Amino acid sequence: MENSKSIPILYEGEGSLIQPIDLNAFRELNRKKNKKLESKLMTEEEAVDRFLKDGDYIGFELYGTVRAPMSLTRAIIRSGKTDFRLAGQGVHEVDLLLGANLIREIDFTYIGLEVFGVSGNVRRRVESGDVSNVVEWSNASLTWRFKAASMGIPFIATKCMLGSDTLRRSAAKVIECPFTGEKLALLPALILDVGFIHVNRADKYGNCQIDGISGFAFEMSRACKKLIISAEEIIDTDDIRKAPDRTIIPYYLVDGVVHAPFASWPGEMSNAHEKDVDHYNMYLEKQKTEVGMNEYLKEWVYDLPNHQALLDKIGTTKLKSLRI
Amino acid sequence: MENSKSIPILYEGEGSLIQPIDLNAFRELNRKKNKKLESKLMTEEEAVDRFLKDGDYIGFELYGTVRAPMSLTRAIIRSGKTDFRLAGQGVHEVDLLLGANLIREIDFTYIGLEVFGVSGNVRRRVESGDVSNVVEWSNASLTWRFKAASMGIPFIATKCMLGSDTLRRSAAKVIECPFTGEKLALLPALILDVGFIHVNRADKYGNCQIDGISGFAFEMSRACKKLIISAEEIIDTDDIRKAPDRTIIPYYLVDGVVHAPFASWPGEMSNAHEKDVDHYNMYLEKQKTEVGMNEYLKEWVYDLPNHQALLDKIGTTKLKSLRI
Amino acid sequence: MNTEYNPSELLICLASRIMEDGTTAFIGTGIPMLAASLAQQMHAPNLITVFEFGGTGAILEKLPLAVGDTRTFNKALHASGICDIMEAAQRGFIEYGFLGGAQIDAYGNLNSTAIGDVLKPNVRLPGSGGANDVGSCCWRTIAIMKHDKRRFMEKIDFITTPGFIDGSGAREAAGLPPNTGPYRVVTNLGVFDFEEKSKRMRLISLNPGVTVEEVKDNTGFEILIADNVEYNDPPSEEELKILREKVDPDGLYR
Amino acid sequence: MNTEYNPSELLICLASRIMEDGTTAFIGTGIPMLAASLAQQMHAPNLITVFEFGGTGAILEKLPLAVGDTRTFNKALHASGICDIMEAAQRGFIEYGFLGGAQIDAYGNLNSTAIGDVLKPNVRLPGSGGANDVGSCCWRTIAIMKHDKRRFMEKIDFITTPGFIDGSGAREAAGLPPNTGPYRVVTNLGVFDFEEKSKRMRLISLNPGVTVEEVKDNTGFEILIADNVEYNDPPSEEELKILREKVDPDGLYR
Repeated sequence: MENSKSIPILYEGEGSLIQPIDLNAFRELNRKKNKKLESKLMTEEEAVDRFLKDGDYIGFELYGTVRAPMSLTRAIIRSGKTDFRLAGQGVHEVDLLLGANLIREIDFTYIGLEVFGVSGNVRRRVESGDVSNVVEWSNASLTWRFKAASMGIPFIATKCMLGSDTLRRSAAKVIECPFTGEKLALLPALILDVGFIHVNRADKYGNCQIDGISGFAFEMSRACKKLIISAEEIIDTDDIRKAPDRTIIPYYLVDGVVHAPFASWPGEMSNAHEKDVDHYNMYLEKQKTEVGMNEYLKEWVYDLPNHQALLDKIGTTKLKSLRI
Repeated sequence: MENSKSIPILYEGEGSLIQPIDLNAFRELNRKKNKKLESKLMTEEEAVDRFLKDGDYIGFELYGTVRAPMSLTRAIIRSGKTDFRLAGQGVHEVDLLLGANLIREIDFTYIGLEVFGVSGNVRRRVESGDVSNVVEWSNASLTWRFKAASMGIPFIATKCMLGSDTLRRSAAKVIECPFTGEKLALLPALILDVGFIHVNRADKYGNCQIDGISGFAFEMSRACKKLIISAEEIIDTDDIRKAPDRTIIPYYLVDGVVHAPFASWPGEMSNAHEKDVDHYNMYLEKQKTEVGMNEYLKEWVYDLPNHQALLDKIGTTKLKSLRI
Repeated sequence: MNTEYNPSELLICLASRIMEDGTTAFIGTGIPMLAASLAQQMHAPNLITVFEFGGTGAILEKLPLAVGDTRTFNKALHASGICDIMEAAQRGFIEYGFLGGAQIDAYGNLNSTAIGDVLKPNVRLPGSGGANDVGSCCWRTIAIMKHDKRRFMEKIDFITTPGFIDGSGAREAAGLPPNTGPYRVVTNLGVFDFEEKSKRMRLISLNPGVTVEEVKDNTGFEILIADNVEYNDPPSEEELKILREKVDPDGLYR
Repeated sequence: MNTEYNPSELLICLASRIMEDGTTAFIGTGIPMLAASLAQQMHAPNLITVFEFGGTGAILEKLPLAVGDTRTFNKALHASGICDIMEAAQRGFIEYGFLGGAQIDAYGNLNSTAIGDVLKPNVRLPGSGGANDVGSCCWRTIAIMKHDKRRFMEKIDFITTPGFIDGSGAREAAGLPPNTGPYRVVTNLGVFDFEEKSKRMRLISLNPGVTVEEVKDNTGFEILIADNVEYNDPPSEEELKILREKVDPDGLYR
């Protein structure tokens, strides 16, 4: 029945909505996405060249140094494209992008070095104002924002963030539930311009499998205008069809598929390789200063033309020793 | 910032909220659920005896005659318990319960015989008023109601149901989105008193695997106060631990685990057995009349003490012929 | 080969011809499944079938008998669950959806809930199921119906699934996603679209041997007639051959 | 065996002793992981570890180095994703959560976002991560902190993660789930709870060799002192043996 009731909006976070929500435009775009089984195999460089542009809102899955799409990250840095806005749930890949000073706005939940603490790159870029806008969220909240987009709805409610300054510096809104009267924070949907995910295996069309925990791959892959996948291994579509319940990202979500073994190096990849602790420890030293970070980026990113050159530089002996 | 804005509630469905939403009580109950690795193996009879009571709000997964927890359904009918309220996304299991006249209120989305059309049991029980309250939903809406409960939140928004009498006869509320201004239907969370799910395999603690499509097992299993699992096969926990990404229902959600091969008979079970088309065709005839249905229930439910007696009655030859 | 065809075979062929290649179709059990499978083998090899309970891109070697059937994810590209599928539809990924019902009106609204007053129904029908979701979120819906006055009504008893509701702009006003709605109605008498301005049902082509008068006589509302009503080709020999030998060799739906 | 212990080993043992058997603990990297693993082998064999990015019930044969680490789902009972875990917490399934931070106040509110004004920070810290979620939804949170006046402050610069906010009833008023909140604070000086009425931090036990004065001197707010302050036992020989030989044989966290 029609009525004149209303739900009070009790509180609105001061943070801005860095990426606008337009679900109808997202629908139109998803409608036009290629549904044909056509190969999307390409290099990191080609994917970045075709699908990423200055100022895009981007995001990476997973978290920490595990299964991070580093080969794509390095290609982004080399591409010269810049002024990105970012979903800041990241460690190593985001640290490199901040080091290279390519990020202007962040929906921030966690950017740091985990057990190794605060990141020098984060401190330098945020404290200096190179990153000009920071909006705060929690890990769950940021993921639920992807989940809202993945469901095709403009928000999801939560009990998280209530009563905190995280809420105050977010773009969430607190309402009184029309069913229960309880207070809830509404989290606005987050649609990425371009998302980057590394997976264990994919076919050439982009049907993807991930071993073990799936982080937020399910939600994020469904919340991207463009989605670039890198895969440890490219497999036949017949193998995808043998175990369709293992497909976590179906091909129709995917725009580019990059074959990139050791893509997560120096981090680890479940069922593929261990972390390169020596290299990472060196990195931890380098990132402490701007000079050190620039040296690191020159040697390990800018001076290398592509992922294969990186693998050559690391060397077969080292790579073999990391294999699980 | 605090403010005096509000969100208009544009429309409220006339349907009642058959099952109240109390997420805090659900939290307390989930807190108390047994987290120990202790065997929960029991028979259908024991599970129904211990966890189900008159008037409970119940639900079944999956849909149609596929992977339906029929051995548990038959145990419910034999138990003498009655006056249930029901999440009505079902075919064969719900049809039997309606035939036995055990259902009083239904959140209705689909109860029928699929390609075979309208169910005689549904017609008799609803048209006569034996079922005294029917509230309408769509399949997605009912599943999203489970999903809201599974997320621990009181509602989920959707674009479905808008502009229909389905909405009018639901308990959804239409609001104007505080982020985008668009109209949305808010679906209230649905928490089952007792849920019933049949799976391909489980360990004795209740860690479950399902092959192929998972219907709404993920969402429903997380939206139950009590959850009873039947499994085609009981496996070692070591086998669960070998592929933890295959666990779709973790043990701590589960209250009872029943070993029940051919539980979905006369329906089918992915990777286990085909549908018993002969028996089902006979059933289709029987359910047309009250007399026929009563005969069917007597012969195939009431007169048999348990699932093993049913399997004996079907006979090894027939069962073998159905094995995949 | 016998080129005579039964009414179902005609409906299957008509529905099949509507679907374009390179897109997705949300498939219910029965005629839609046969139509999609036929389309895949005739003109739309890249038509991806999506089943409500989680199967995407299955190879339909054996015809499913239900939307949760094992065959709906046979050699599929993806086997997930109902939320994933319905959310894909809500995000705009599903082009075609098939619908049926006991009653339809001039705006393509459908009733599959109850005949008479829903609170005290003369006939309780199976309910929405996924129909409302398909009708809300897919871009173009195709209704397949038996055509008579008890079904094609001026005012249906219950709108289970919204069509154009009461005319142009009504879907958007209700909050449904823009540019969605009924696309075609396929019946034993002909094929219908919805006139751009009024959003009312319009005859665009007649089945072999059917006249405009017959359509009018069997429709309970004023039906629009297109300027150039064409005749639908009967099922071709190729269509019948594929349908009978490849799509449904066991004759499950004959 | 060397029964001398370092400050980390003491913190690990203190945190370990707090956790009861037969329940769930949301585990962050570092000390909480070691504490949970130690508890499993001492008194809580049925303490189930839950890691933020999806691992539940892993067998911690090798200590994880990160919350998304392969080791967090080693021989696990369930490997899912962050939503499943966070939603389990929101539904009330997770008993203990561990927290840390750069600053804490008398109500157990924690700051891990920024030192100074968040809009122009003196030090930008790593942010909430899962901390706010743990502090919002787990039943009982345990903060592990280094104890000094720069960290234990009257007013912290930013509430990343709510404790009792500004006293009794404040969590509920903010909309957080009832009966949740800070349970213990474990520091290099002692163990603290929160007084029932005021919800302010209270010293309940001192670490070996530490005095009440020392605690007061190192706390920037007025700290409550329990009626009977006890002394925490130092790590026992058994605890140290298990910790060094089974929990962390490679000395990753030494």
